[in-house]
Amino acid sequence: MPLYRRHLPCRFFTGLVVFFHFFLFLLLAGQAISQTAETPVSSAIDSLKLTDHTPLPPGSISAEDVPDDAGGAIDIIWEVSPDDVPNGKVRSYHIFRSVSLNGMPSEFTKIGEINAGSTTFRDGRAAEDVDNFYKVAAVNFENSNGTLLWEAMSSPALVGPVHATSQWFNTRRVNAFVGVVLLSAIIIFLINQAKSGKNLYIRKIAGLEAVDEAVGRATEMGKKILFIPGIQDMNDVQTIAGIAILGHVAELAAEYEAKLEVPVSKSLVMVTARETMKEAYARAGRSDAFHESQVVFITEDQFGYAAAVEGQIVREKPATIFYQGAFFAESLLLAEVGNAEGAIQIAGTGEPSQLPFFVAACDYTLIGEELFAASAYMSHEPRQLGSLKGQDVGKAVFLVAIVVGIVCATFGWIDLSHFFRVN
Amino acid sequence: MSTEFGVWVAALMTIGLFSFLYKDNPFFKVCEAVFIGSSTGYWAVVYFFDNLQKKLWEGIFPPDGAVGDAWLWGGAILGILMLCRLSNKIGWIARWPVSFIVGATAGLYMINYFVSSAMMQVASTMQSLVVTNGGGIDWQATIGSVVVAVAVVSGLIYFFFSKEHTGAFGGVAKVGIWFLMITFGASFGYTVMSRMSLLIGRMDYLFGDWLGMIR
Amino acid sequence: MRREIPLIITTIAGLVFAISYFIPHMPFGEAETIFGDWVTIVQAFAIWLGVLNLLRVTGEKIHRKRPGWTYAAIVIVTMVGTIAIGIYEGFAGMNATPPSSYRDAGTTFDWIFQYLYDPLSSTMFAMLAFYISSAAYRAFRARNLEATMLLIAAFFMMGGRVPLLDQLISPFTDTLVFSKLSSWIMNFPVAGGQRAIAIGIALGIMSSSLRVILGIERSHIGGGE
Amino acid sequence: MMGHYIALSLLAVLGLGMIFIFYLTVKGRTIERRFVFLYIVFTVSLPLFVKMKPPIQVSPEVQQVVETITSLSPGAKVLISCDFDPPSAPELQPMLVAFTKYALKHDLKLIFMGLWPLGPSQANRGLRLALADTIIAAKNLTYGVDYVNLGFQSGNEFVIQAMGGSFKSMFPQDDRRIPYDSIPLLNGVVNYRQIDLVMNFSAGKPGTIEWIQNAVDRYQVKLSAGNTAVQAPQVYPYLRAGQVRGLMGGMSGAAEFELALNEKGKASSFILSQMFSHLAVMLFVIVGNVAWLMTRKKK
Repeated sequence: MPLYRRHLPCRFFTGLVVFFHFFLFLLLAGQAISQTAETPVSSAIDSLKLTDHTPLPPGSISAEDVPDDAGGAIDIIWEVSPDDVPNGKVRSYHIFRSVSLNGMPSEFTKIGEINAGSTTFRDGRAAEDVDNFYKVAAVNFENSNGTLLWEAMSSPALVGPVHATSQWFNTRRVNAFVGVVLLSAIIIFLINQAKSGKNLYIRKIAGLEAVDEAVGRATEMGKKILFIPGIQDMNDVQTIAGIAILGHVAELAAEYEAKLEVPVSKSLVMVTARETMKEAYARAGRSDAFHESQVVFITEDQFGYAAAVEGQIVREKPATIFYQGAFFAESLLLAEVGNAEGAIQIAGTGEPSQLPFFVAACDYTLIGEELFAASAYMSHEPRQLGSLKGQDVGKAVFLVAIVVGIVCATFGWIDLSHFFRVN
Repeated sequence: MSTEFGVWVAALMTIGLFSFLYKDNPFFKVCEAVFIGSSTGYWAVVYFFDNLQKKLWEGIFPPDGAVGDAWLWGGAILGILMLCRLSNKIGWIARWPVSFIVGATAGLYMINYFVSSAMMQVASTMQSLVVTNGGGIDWQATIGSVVVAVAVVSGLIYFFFSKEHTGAFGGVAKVGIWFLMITFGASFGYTVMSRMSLLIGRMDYLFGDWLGMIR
Repeated sequence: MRREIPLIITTIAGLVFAISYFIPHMPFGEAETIFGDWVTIVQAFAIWLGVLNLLRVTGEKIHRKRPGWTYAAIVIVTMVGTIAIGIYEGFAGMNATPPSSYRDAGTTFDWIFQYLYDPLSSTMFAMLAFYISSAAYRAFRARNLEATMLLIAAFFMMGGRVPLLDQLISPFTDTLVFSKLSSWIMNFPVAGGQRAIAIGIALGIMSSSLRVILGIERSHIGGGE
Repeated sequence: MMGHYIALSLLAVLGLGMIFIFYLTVKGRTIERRFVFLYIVFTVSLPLFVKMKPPIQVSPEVQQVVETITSLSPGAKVLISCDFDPPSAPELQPMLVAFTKYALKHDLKLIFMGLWPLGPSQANRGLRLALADTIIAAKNLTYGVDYVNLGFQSGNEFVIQAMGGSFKSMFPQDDRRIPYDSIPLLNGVVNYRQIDLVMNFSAGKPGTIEWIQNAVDRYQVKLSAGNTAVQAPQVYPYLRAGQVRGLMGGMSGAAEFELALNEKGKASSFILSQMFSHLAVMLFVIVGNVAWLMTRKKK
């Protein structure tokens, strides 16, 4: 525990010091008077105070413009005062600034203070394109119950003039810049490739192979298929991916003549889902089989929607349920009821917090990016396909870098992590 | 038992919402309506004072008579355009502020995620697998860093879509899915912990603050 | 025009935030500050848009006497009441000496927070505890190798993060093995797995943000071409 | 003490109840959801009456938080961002209270703020509790000098980012509408450079990951965090990379924190309930799976 917080011993200690001073003063004053009459008594007191409480000034001081910033900041750096030791005479440093236009410092104003032991202070409010002068002084003081008893300041160390300037490029972030530009270029290139009709390969995805079987089962059993595209609006990429998968499922359902129903919780999703399904049924050559009533808007309210769909599952006991899109707490409720009613459940979401429940309660789950890959795979939409490929390139680069970096670090050859660390 | 009126109100509201677990009923619906009303109202007041009044209004018209920040007018105009969505006729103009927010978020996220969640994570994975501890090998830390390295590499390979999961590549991907499952299992356990804490908090309120049965 | 202007706004806003990370100099650093202010203001307006919208929807429900309109009336009464009290107390506190906040203890607004908002919102989320338990009983099955591994990891977490399993083995040893094990799982395998996920997500966000800034992705302004 | 024994015996009855549920389920008669709900009500409530303190092991990630905090010298300025609302309070409020008590006892200067609209109210509540502590009350701390609440600002991560330039631009006045410049504690505080530590109590987004992205990786801020259990696993990679110094996850993290700082609070008294509720969920999973496997074998 620091010394000054012990109130009672502290006061006792201060008393002792004062008493000691008084004696010393008498002694020295007597000496001074006896030796030379020219030294005034008061200055003797001052010097006494200085020698006892006042810390020595900080050592060599420098100031420089903060690099890689928008200007307006200067770092002041000093060496600690010789008295800046544990329980020493330095409690803090005070920093002063003077602004001048003619190259000479004018009046200094205090701009901040910092605890003992510090050697730098950043002036974040320095004006640009003027001469800034700084002073740093070591300070000792005594507090009691929040009131300042006394304060003693060393003679200050002066530095200046310095200028605060703003830079054109943050040089510490070159690696991030290179990374962003490179990856962006690759993604744009691949999107254009996909647009021009180039076939970009995507691997098989486990959950998707089960779709055929799941749809077929519904036809066999003569029961419904439910497709739930999450509870977010069309501005969420997960919903977009979900709807793309719906297109594929709808096509299959039309072929197998299974009944497909889509309860939704956003009106825009309803419109888009109807469009997608209509096209899918047309592709399967069964436009007549599609009815708009297959897509039902229920409610925007999260739990209201969950309760309604839950009721539908219990009443109609669908053979297959798809959950593809953005899900939150309702995932648990829906998947539980679907499981209890014995449906085959195929889920897919990018919400990391809901994935565990889908994995535990559903037969197949598309994990995170697999959802997007699946939708790109099915829709062959160039934007999705191109970005997915671009991300794969990014992953490949990172993978190689990680492996090489680990090998280098393990054998102590070279530390590659610097190329990836950004400040 | 508490003698405070507010505690009784809070307790009854709590029981009202819980009554839904038995079945849907009017009491639950009343509580739900109060919840929607009071929460929307609360948020509205907070945003009104902490942003619109304190930052926008007093930013443009400082109370001490200083010169206001004229740039804030831009935000004010975008904000008012946002309210146009209430009208069917000029609702399309609300796309301007929406585009602004979407664009700004995209710009910030592009950098943030790339730097903090990709570059920095890659950098911190590039560590020596062998961790020494004052001369000898720190086996616990060494095993740990091997596990982390394997998890990151195999997990990334699982999410790699340009190559079929066959052969050695498929084997690594298999290891990747195991690590992902352990990860999901942990978040499963943590989520259970979280949800249970919330219920404990409510039960403590009912039995402690309201009925005064605990301590 | 209805399509071009929003696209231009998106691109400018996106570029400013992306570029100012690398170029702190005028005008990017300044623009970033100004745009940052605007974002906070637009978001505050968006909340009020939600309030007015809710008012409109529920008002219509009451007017047309649709099913459940009585509950809609309760929503409006509590919402308008909360707003009125909050704004009145806010301005009153502003002019008081010393100035106080509408949030301070003792205000009616704080009463609403403590005895309505708090219990109601907490209870809404507490109900998930029940649903999770019933799902544990009826739905979480070790149906394949993956799900089995997930459940085993979950077991170690649930039993290890609280001194549950350690308490069970306490007659034999006092070393708190399971606490240490669960901590180890979190710090190594889970940190690694989460890191793989984080890198994947980061690349995904990066590419979708890029599409938004370049105007390739336009679903936020009403989709399509 | 009566309650203690009654609760203990009822818990024993609950254990027997689980055996009965197991029997029914294996027989193919899955019990109704409502009984599961009722079972959970009892498992969670009864331990609240039991006076037993299970042994807790402070995990390394919580220990790291404690070390970060204890290394601060008196007078150090800590920015506390309360990014949560009442539903997450059972997990995060105990951390906030324990931290505030410790910090005020050790003369740290506290600057509260919130990125969630309800955050500043949670901060006020925590402060009220901490200031009522006898040791802290004796210090006669004053608002504006020893602690301050800046309130809420909309804009999520944009607020964090803008604060890197200047705090004042986002919080021109504090929660009590005192202008930024006339608050003694904030004298000289321009941005993160003058802040010794940022403590973040987070229940989601914006939260710890946003603080890492916008404050730690951009402005080299020192950050420690407490998270809800749902969020915590996602923060571990950042913890390992050193972007966040220590992490408290959920109720158990809060209890460990209380233990390490020796500030007994709510979390420590809830941990027994937490244990029993976990036990119940684990048993439900086992019962459900055993019954499922048995019926599958029969087929």
